[in-house]
Amino acid sequence: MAKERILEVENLTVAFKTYGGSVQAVRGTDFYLDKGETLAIVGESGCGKTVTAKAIMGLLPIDNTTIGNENSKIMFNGRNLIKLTEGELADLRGKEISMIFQDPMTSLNPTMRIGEQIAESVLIHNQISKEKAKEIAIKMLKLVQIPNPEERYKQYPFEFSGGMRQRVMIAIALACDPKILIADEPTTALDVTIQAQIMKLINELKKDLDTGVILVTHDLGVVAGAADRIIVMYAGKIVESGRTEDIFYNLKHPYTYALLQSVPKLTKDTSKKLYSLQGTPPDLIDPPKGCGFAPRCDFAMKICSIKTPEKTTFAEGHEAYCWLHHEKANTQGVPELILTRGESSGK
Amino acid sequence: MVTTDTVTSNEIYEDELFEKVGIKKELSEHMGRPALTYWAEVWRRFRKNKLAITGLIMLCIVTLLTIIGPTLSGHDYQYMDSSIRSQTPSASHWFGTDRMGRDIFTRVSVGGRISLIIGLLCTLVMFTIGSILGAIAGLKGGWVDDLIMRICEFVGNLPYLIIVVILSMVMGRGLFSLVFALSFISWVGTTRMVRGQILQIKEQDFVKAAAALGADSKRIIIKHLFPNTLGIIMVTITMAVPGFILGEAFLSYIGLGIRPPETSWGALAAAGQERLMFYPHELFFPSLMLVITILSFHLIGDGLSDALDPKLKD
Amino acid sequence: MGRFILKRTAYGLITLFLIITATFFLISAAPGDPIAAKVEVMPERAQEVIRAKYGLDQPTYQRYFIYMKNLITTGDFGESVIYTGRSVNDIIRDNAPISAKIGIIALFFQITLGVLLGMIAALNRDKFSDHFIRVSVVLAICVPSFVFAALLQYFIGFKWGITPIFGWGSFKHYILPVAVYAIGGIASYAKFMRNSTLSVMNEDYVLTARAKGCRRARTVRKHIFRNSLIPIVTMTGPAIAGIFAGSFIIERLFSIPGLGQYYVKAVSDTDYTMVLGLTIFFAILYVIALILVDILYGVVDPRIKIAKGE
Amino acid sequence: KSDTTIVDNGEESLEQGEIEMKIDKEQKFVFSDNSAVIGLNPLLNTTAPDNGLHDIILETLVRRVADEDGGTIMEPAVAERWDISQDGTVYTFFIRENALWHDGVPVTAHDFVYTYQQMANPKVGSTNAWLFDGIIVNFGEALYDKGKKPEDIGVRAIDDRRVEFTLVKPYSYFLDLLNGARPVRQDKFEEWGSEYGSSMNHVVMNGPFIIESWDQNVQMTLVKNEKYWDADNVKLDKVVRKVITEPQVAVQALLAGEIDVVRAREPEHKMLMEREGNRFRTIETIVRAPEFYGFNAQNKYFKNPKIRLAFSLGFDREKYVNDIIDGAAVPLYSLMPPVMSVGETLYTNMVKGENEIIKHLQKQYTDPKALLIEGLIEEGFDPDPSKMEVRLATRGTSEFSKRSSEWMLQQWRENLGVTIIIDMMEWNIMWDRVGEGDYDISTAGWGPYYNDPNGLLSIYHPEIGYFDSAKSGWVGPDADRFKELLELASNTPDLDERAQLYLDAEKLLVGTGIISPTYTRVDTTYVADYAKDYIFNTHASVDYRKIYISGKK
Amino acid sequence: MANKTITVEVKDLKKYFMLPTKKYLKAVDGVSFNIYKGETLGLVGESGCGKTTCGKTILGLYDATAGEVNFDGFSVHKKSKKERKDFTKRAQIIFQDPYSSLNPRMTVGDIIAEGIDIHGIHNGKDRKDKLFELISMVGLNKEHISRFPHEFSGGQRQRIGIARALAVEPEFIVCDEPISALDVSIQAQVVNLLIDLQKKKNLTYLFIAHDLSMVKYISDRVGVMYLGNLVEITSSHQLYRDPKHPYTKALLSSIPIPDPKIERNKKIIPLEGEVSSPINPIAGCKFASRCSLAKDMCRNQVPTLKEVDNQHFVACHFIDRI
Ligand SMILES: Nc1ncnc2c1ncn2[C@@H]1O[C@H](COP(=O)(O)OP(=O)(O)OP(=O)(O)O)[C@@H](O)[C@H]1O
Ligand SMILES: Nc1ncnc2c1ncn2[C@@H]1O[C@H](COP(=O)(O)OP(=O)(O)OP(=O)(O)O)[C@@H](O)[C@H]1O
Ligand SMILES: [Mg+2]
Ligand SMILES: [Mg+2]
Repeated sequence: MAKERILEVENLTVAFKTYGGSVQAVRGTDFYLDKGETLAIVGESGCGKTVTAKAIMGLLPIDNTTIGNENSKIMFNGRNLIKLTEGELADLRGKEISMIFQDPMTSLNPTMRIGEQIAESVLIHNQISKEKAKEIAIKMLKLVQIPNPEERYKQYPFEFSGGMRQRVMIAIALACDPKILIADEPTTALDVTIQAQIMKLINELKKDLDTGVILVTHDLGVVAGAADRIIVMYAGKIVESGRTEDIFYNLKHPYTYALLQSVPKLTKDTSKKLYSLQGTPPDLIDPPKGCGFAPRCDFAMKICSIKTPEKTTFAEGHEAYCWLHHEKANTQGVPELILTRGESSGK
Repeated sequence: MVTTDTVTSNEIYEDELFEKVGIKKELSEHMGRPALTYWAEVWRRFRKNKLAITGLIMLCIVTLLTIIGPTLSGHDYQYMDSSIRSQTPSASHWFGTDRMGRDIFTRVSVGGRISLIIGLLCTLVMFTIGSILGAIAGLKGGWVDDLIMRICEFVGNLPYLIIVVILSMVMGRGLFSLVFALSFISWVGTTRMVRGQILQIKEQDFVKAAAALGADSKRIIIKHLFPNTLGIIMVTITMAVPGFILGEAFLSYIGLGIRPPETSWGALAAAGQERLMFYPHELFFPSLMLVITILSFHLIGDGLSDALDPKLKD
Repeated sequence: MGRFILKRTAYGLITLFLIITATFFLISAAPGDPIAAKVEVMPERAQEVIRAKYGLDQPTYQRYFIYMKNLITTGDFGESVIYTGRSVNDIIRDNAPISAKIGIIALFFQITLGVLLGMIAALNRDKFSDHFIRVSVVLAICVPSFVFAALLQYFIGFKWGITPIFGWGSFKHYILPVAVYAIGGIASYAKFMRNSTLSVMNEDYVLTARAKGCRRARTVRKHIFRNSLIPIVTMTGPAIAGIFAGSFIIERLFSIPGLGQYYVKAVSDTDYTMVLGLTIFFAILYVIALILVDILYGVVDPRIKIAKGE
Repeated sequence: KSDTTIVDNGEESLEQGEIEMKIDKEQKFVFSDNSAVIGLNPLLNTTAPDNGLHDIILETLVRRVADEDGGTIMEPAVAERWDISQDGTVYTFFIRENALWHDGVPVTAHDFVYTYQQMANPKVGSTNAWLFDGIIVNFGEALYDKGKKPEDIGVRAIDDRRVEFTLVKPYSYFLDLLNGARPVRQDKFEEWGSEYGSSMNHVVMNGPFIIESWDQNVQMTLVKNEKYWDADNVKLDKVVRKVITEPQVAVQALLAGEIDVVRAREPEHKMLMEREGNRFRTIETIVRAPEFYGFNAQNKYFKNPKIRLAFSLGFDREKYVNDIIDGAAVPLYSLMPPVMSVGETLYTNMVKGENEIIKHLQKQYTDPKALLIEGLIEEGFDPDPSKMEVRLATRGTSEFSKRSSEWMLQQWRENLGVTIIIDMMEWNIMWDRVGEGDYDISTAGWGPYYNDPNGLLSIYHPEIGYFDSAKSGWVGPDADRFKELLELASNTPDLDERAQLYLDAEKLLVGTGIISPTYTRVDTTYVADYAKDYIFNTHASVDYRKIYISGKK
Repeated sequence: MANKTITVEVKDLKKYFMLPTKKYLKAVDGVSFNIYKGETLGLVGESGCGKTTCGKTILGLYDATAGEVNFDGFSVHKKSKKERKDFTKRAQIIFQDPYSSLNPRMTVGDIIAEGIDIHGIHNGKDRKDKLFELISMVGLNKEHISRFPHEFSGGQRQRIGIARALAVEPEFIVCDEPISALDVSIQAQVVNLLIDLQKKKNLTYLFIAHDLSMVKYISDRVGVMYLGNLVEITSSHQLYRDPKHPYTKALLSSIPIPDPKIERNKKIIPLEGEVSSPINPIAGCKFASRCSLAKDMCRNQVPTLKEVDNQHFVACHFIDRI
């Protein structure tokens, strides 16, 4: 099945000017998104997930931010989003590309009626009457499974619970049938029972509307259920990317390994000690040379902190950046899983 | 960027580069930025604020002037020389003379002392009463809090002018009574603010942690509550001083200011205001000093509050 | 909501009672004899006659009971000691509207201009217009109002003859006093608004609005503006109460017959019925204003309505 | 410009129609005062602004007016004439046929009887009533509730047109006092009760002008009273009284043509006016109100006459007038301003300048500091004056109070070497303190109600004066003698003899330093040139009936 | 199991907060359980169900509205000042939020040593040595002692909080979601550290969390709370194998499992309806509003904890029918 590629990001860099120096939040990432698929971006806090998402939306602060260099591209519909003006971006936002944020409690305007906040999105992008916009808003409320949408339309955010607010956020984001939905940790602030509902909703809507979803999260459980493909980021760079099965069952990077190993699985024996990663991610003001993960990597070699690792491709779309895959690598003690080459052993 | 096989480049690396090193403990917990204490951090941010620094410098100059001004001019601020009444600025009288033949530069310098002292003392009084009561209300809670808040509401509603006038009438016109009168009601705001701060900080987990470690209330106040309110308090202080200086000016204007022959900027400006049409310099110089000083305090206060605001961190 | 207002009113009444009592005893304790002020010079014997007429020959506590009884049963503040024959109620009725007219116009400019300037500064943070507004705002707070008034009178009124120098009557008479009255307030509102706008701009929902495709103008209008107004409401309460109190300095300098002048004169003359009456009047306004602010809050911020109603 | 009253030649111009043509169409005169009219009830509202206004809207039996050459004459007003009995104790006034209230009701003798009875009624609490205590028979006894009723006072209506006053003894200034009792009318006074005079609708008027509108602290507009008995000779249609508190604002207003007259004290204001050439006429008047310092004779220092005198002599009055008042005052070496007279003759002339007591003393004691040290030694104090600390209570908190006290401080410090503490206080507080004897030196001034030295000296009457011995602390033989002299003088019909008695009394009061007179003001009034016949002097206020506007642009 | 010594005994504990509106918020509404010496009792439940409040009240940081907490036989809430101070040496807490639980104006060293200073346990060099020992125990280095909290990442802060609690060498620690604010990779650091310490020092934990996988991993027994009530408590093994209460079942079914095959095929028991408010809780079983099995009885009668199996307690009227 030939998939339609709707977003292509090439060599994306983002740096923030601060007093201490320039924070290199994203240091050259390449990825793409196909129509109707879910791409998950996972990684530790501060590794640049949100910044990447906001860079696509053009929502980063203007004054102290540098986005991209001469050969950076965020291609959407044949246009390079980096080069667009604020006005052109505004036309895209909400209509073509939408985004929902982590904290549903603070992401809705507290003094505006719920319905109006949804209708606003429709009104901005379409030449329609207020009544029509209201109709659409109510339809959206229904779509995200909020009971009594006519009454709820008139209520304010504080009258909604967290899960319902997140539904409203989804309704806002999907009101104009966008091609891409970026969900930045949409369920982190919610309870597991609610989280399950929300994720179910996103999945269903995605299927119905054939939207491409970029799911930013650090919860591997959520990723496992929802993602088609996964990008693992560390310190502003992609360390591994691939289909969900590749990443979970055939991972090729020690960081991915650490991430997965440190989560206790309900099905697994709990008497063993958890795999634990030492230290903290590096300060991006002064990003380390070579592989950013090297100082915390059990299997680090000298070269890791000298040279940026090169890309190794394992299967269709499954790539990792790690020196362990170099032919000269010292692989003593490295788990077999990381080292095996060739076909993904997904089955 | 589609690649088909393993390593993208064919660069040759030396073998020894692939020697295993494992976790670098010191690097993995390394802290790049230099260690700055909280106040050093604040000062760093404050220093960057040009306006605030200008304010600080202006304030220093004004303060210096009030200290050494009379020595510089060599005149006595009280001495009236009827032969040189209402002169415009000249080489011997830099700011001119007033209608009684007194040197305005010297008077402005000496008056500044009173204005500044009143500003600072009132702030101190306001602050001491306010923070003690606010702290008690915030810490004790319950009926004590209720009582103090009712008192605040009540005192806050008292007619300011009456209180000031009555107090300065009862107590005479010394510096002390002026300070007392001016700060008599003002502590209400501080009390509310400190109480609010305390209530907010009290609920934070680090205070609970101290309590869980068996800290008594003295320790909690000194080690936890006070240092964390200090920032806001400093901003309030810098913003309160100019208020009192203006308050004194207002009192001087309605004739309730400092006891003559002492004088203050407010008193000088009030006297000059009557004669604006003919001798504008009599109004100009004291007003200028007032404005510069108040401006400085405001700029410093603004700068401080920016420097203290964690949200604006950069 | 109804219960809430009732509760606030009850609280207000208690506060009011305390204020009346405190003011009564304070003003009675204050030095100075209203009769002496009233008659300027008169033999002691003759003063006794007058003193008896005003009940000033009775002990303070007794006067207090009489006063309270009168106040509660008739709502009458009594007759001014100095303004013989004029009841305090009349004086308030005649003069409060004058103070209020200037005050309301000034408050209008304070809020509109203050809010506007504050927004402009915040939206252009660290640009020239921000610095310019911030510095002028602080400068406006710095100049004592009597100096500012004198300057305006001298230049605009006298030198250039654009407006009348003083007095009360036509539209032109409003210009200078309103300007003097408003200037400080504009500054404080601007300052407040700037801070509150800045903090609202950092809120997540502003980002949501932008993500929706709102352009800058719409984001500011629909999402930032109303939310930044919430803290401004707090300031408005006391300001509304202050409107009727008038400004002594402005009224005196411009010869405007507002309550402010009466108040100060009454205080310095120890005209106790007047001081009490005016104080009570101001305190009532203050209490009402606070309740108003609470209601206003509900208008600006829908969250409050429910919380209060509970 | 001359330094005396300048008057245009109104008398001639009034004569024929030639002038009639010069009169402008709009006859409106605007003046200002620094304080508001408090009320219109003549029995209760008696502050200076009140009196000034009542003069226009209420007319009493006689009217004192300034004449063109600076003199003062008593003119018939509501009374067309009056008789005085041989012994000078019974006055009979004949009320005009055509005297009407503004509502058309005739003014009768009964109105005056009623007015005086109300004043004598302690329940009314009339603020001027005390003026007639000891003057009109039984008045004081009724007022102070000493066995007489208001109906018993010596005022009665012989018939509708004749009212008769019986005095305790003859008083040369009795006619002057009548201004203190402007009439009220029984029917309305009873009907309106405490509301009488609180608004323009609650007063009956009989003066040349009546109130058209009243905005208490802004302005009052008066219009010609068509019912006034002499309405034909009233030229102005409208008189506007504005309230302007700040002097420089008033000056600016005059220059801008918003008002027609202003009284200026600041030399700079005068300069401004004079720069305008003959746009304004200048009228200078010596005010009949001396300013003085009073020493508390009960005080540990000031019970010694030498110390008191040292203070009284220890400053330069000429310099004071120059430095503080910019020359707009006459330095006083006597309590009596030079305009006070006994009968028709100036008091100073009658006593041949002998009343300049301070001058004489200054010749006698050339070194006040030595005198002070002498006094200190007498009282057993440290002879070093710098150890002496006394408080100077100001009368008010204005800039003027402030700088004049600062000036005194410097003079007394330089000339006597003493330490002065300035106690700034509102003036009613100062009176309070004085009443309690809690003061060292007080700042005071007094404007007498009638043109006779008694009006000033009597304030120090040890028993009934405002500064009675309880306040002034003045007791002993001197004080007794002072009282005797005052009583003697009031019983002496011979004016020269009386003047001499006053001089003796003044020598006791000023000569022993109980009070230290300083100056009396010279007021300068600027009148727009088009406002003709604006005449007044120290003893007589402006007669608005005569003013007319001519040649206003 | 039954012969284990009880360290903490919670009896019908209630904690109501007085709101500014003068209404009560029933954060903990009658909870009873025991914690045995050396064990880890997990406490799970939705956000706002009263876990933190329960933990803090057990330590006496809040006064209990009703009920009793006995620590080693002494009542925590009835202790004298002196006794309470001694108690603080034996029972400690690690907080949920690593940001608000460290005083921003104190150095890390002073924060960790606070307990030492309060109780005067060590002085001078001794104190320094102890500090070094603690800081390295939680995996930080000496240079960190003079730094301020804002310079640390969340995981590092959490470890500072742990060091602070350990400084007084307590026997019992309330771990209030010590890992929920942390990254997955760092969670393991902290959990391992806690487990190590427990083994070394025979500590007793009350481990509060909403991450059920981690709770299962670390706890011996688990209690499930719903709106201020304990609805089920049993051994962790038993709970995950055979949950009885409908809420527990729903909760367990919702846990996302980081394994695509399982996660995509698992059956989620959906929870419909609104969570009732702790201010005006509904009558009867508080879960009734969201329970698909609820009958009239549930809406009228409050179910009590009943032992349905060996050491397996459930509060539900219809356990038999499930
Ligand atoms: N406006 C900004 N100015 C300066 N630095 C910033 C800014 N926004 C983000 N950063 C920095 O960029 C880095 C990446 O941040 P980002 O928010 O993308 O992380 P994240 O992966 O989304 O983490 P989390 O899981 O905590 O949301 C961080 O180090 C952050 O401090
Ligand atoms: N100090 C307090 N004053 C008033 N209400 C409080 C206070 N602390 C907690 N609450 C309320 O008590 C209830 C229980 O709170 P608690 O913090 O114990 O929940 P929790 O189970 O720990 O939730 P979370 O998982 O979010 O930490 C909540 O509704 C909370 O709003
Ligand atoms: Mg993020
Ligand atoms: Mg919690």
